[in-house]
Amino acid sequence: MSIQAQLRDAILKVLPDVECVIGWGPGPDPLRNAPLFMKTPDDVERFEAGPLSVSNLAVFLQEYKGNKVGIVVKGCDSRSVVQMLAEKLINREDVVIIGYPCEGVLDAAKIVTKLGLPQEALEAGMVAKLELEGESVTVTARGKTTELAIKDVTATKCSICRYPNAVLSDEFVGEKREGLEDSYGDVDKFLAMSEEERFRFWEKEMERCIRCYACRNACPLCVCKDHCVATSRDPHWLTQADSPRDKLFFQLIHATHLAGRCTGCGECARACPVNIPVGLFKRFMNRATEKLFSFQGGVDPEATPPLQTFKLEEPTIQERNWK
Amino acid sequence: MSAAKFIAHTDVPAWLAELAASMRVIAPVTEGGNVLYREFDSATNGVELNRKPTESAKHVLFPRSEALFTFRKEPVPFAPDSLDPATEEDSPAPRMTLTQPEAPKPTVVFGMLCCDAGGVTTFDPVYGGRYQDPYYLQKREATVLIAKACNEPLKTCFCTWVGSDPANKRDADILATDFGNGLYLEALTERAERVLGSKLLQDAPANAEAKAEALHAAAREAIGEVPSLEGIDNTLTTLFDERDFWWSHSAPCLACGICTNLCPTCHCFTITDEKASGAGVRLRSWDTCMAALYTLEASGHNPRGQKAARLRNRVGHKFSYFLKNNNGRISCQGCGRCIKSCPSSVDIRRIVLDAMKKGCAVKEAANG
Amino acid sequence: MSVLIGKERRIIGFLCNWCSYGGADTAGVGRFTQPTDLRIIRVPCTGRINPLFVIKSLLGGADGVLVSGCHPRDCHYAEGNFYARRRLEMCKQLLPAVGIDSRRFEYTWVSASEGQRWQQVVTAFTEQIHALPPIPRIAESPDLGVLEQCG
Amino acid sequence: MAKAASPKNGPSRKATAVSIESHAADVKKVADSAPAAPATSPASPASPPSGGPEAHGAIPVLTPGAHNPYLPYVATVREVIKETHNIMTFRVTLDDEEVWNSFHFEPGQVGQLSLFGAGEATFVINSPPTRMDYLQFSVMRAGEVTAALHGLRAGDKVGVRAPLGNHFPYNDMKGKDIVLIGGGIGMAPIRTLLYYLLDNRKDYGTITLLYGARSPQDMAYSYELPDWLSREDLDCVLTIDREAEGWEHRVGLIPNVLLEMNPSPKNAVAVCCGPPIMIKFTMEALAKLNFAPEQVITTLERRMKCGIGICGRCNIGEKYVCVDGPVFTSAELKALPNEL
Repeated sequence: MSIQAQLRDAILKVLPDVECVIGWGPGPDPLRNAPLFMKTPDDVERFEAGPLSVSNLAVFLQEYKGNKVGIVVKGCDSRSVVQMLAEKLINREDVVIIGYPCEGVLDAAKIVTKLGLPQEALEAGMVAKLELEGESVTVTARGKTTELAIKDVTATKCSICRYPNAVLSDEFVGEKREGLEDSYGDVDKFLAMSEEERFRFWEKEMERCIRCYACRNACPLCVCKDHCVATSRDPHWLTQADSPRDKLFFQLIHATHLAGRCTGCGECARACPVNIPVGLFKRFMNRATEKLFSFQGGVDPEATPPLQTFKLEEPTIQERNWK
Repeated sequence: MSAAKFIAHTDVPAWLAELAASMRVIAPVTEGGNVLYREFDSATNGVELNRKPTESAKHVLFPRSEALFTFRKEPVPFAPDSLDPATEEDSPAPRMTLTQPEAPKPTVVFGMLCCDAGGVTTFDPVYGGRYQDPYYLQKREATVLIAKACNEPLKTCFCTWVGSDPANKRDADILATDFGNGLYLEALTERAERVLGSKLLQDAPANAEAKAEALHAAAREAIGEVPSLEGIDNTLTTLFDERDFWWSHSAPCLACGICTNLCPTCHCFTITDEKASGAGVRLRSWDTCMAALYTLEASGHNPRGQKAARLRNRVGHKFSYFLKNNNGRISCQGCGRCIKSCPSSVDIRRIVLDAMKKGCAVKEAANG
Repeated sequence: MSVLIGKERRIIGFLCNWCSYGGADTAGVGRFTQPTDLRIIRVPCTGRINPLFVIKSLLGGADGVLVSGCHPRDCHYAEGNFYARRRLEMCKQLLPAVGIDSRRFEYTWVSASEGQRWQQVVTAFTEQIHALPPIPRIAESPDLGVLEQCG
Repeated sequence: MAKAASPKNGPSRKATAVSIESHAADVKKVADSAPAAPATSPASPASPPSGGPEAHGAIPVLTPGAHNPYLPYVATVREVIKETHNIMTFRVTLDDEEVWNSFHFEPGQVGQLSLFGAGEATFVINSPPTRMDYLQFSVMRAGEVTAALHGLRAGDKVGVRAPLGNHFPYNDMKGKDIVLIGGGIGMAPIRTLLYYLLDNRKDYGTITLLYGARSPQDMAYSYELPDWLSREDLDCVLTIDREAEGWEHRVGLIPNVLLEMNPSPKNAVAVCCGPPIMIKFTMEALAKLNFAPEQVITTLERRMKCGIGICGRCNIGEKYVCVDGPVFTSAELKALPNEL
């Protein structure tokens, strides 16, 4: 039985006990799934899980606080759920977690590049058909059909995924997969640029930020949302001017607020409509969190986030010596 | 109105460079994997006409932020006599000087999508209606819009549903049609003449009109079947209190502002002050009805505190309220950006079609 | 006004009320010579310092930011500086991601009696900032030009 | 100050040549055919105000083409009155004498009061147009702007964008018995109307005022109460929510006191302003007293920014509270989507 069929069975089993089960269903174009909120067995018929199930559904859990819901999670999504549990943002008894081994999700932009058609002539929306079979994906665009290996077009986060299986689940279907290594190569690569280059890189990138705050709203661990300092006047951290400075500052606010909490699901960057690599700030923070506090967000629901605690002596923190 | 013109693709950069000598030239350019409407740079000549810009061109007429005016408190001139408390009352009060921004530069937007030009004409009655908004109207008057007929609609495009067209002649000043070797330029308004004087422009070939029409028809065809949205305004009013309808459609919504920010017709803004010591600026900047803060009152009351209420208002504005205030014109231009860029795949077409279906059911139930 | 106009750098110091502000005072009373680049902001505790104070200062044009509080285990509020140590270190780790030299931000501990140490810290930090070029300025909207004129 | 709207920067007449396909064009034609109002009197409406239902909300009070509607008049605070622990009243005059001398508004119209640097917020002008010594705004401390406004002192400069919105239909109310009901800060718009009616006393029947607040200390305009209570031509009833020492008037929530007062709906109009919850229950009480929805008038409050129907946030369905309101009859509200 396919993973998808097994998941459907698991969902049907959970359905009577919950307000709804959050999973994925067909999206508006063949390249992606859309979140699906299942209340009836008919809804479950539309459920899909696989390389198109990109979005992290944990972002919706807080809206249901106090009502029991089911959620289908990939490994990375499960870490968001775990971190939310660790921070008591949701109650364990309110959520039924259905996990499966994730083989990676597709990155639409990579597919577009791989298709061999001239880049400028292609929009994601032009893909007419997409079929998944085994390790390959067959894409039809502009009357041309191309077969690609899934591993070549998965999201970058999938190629460094340590936790492809749900780290916490009430129901788990399928065979667990091996995790991969993450050596923060992207961070090192970025640091290879000079300081000035890095600074000007962000200045240029932020110029096109439209301040839609999708990076914030797609983040399962951004808890203020409706009361965010980004638009509040009291406190007044930011002006509403179309300034790279204000826009960069917001990204740094987001990154600092996620310090020691971020689980690296990458939704902030995926949500960005103008492709600003905002996930990079959090990658810096996550590496520092691992280095300083040997902590990874969203792995242990009992763990205290490192910035909510301290040690009397901090052997890993190298303080400046003024002598 | 001047006769139709033709310009070879190879001459376009030179033409834009010519225009740039006396005007601000905005054109779609590639930046960081996106196509964005930006100031044309004759050094790079990078105009991108084959892809659809990620964002609309509304920022040309309605910048993401703009200064409404600056204010400055003029210091009271020092008068030794006034140090006496008895005479302090009589000393001149500090003055507050307000300064408005400079008049906008003449501008041309080259190669904008017809749906983006349509966005501009939905702004017009809002910004030039009961009250005249000088900031918008001055830019509008100073700007020539050159739209390019769409030759390859995306899967998310639905302009024909909402009374527009991939090659509509209602909205822009000039309509350009891509003949493969160059652009066929039809002047649609008098404003067009401001940019059609160049020697690089040739007279249009003899069969051009028919050829353009065939291309337009093919694009129209590519969008496919056009469902009827007859009576959508009243249908949405009928569905206003259908909680489940709005709840289920808004469930995947992240309440971010991608849809409103990319939309060519969303025109809402906020006004905030920034100040340093004795001077400052009153800014107007884009705002989004998808944010809870947008309607939050100082008392803490929020008429649209739930994201379902906010989505209902956005869809309601585009497909109902705007129609009632503007002779039945749907404000949505069917550009599909809100669908294409939505991280949660919320599809406004599905909401509207469901509303049509559900509205019929509700009416039938009421009649039967 | 300093005699070093033109040469002076803008350095912001966030000092806790109970130790380092006193330490700076002690240094002043003791007439220890100090560079004048530092502008001091007094805060109740280093635990009150939001890392965004540091980032906003640097993005706003400060060439350096110095945070100083009570020595660990000496916090007036028992544990404020323990939390601060972790937060501020994380903040320091983030700066390279933005392309800001992490030497532009330091945090340390100076007690109210350590006038001498305060002098050392300020002098060393000011020298460190002077060894770096002025902080790069990020583009701002022209709409805010009027604020810039006011300084 | 209004002269700052120089021909160069102000909206040129040309701007109106923009092709617009909307009913708004009709409004514009009226404005175009009217003699261009001088830039210094932007407050003169394009057509004389009638106060009748047809003009209800349809008057472009800032003449299109004559003035930048975002540019406030610079005004000076003349007097500051501390009304209650969280309400302050500001009396201001516009600095430009020419503008001030020709300034006109209607009872119930609002203004955007701004402190430069803190921002703008909407308040009703609660002095009556019949007494133009100053414009009076009463501000309850609630958010960032109101907190800043509470720091104002006499002599300080503020910005005023006014008049905005529609007004009480005082012409339609002529010859009728009037029941005014104000709760808390909602007394501000009632005060404007009260003074307007008193200043045109012969045009109206009996006038009853019911003014309620949480406690005697929460009652704004306390210094005016003795006059209101002693007037022959006004029946003034005061109430507080709970018993308080030394209180000689009614005790009880406004809707209950109103039911006890039992005003006759015959040839009467009720005007009710206050917090949303008070309006809700007072409307119900008025319905019980057989007031028809057309006889009940209220004012709505919404978060507003532009005040001129453009920025979008104050809509209820296709109506904008800032230009189609803030004054609505109960009947009009019933026709709007349920999004209060």
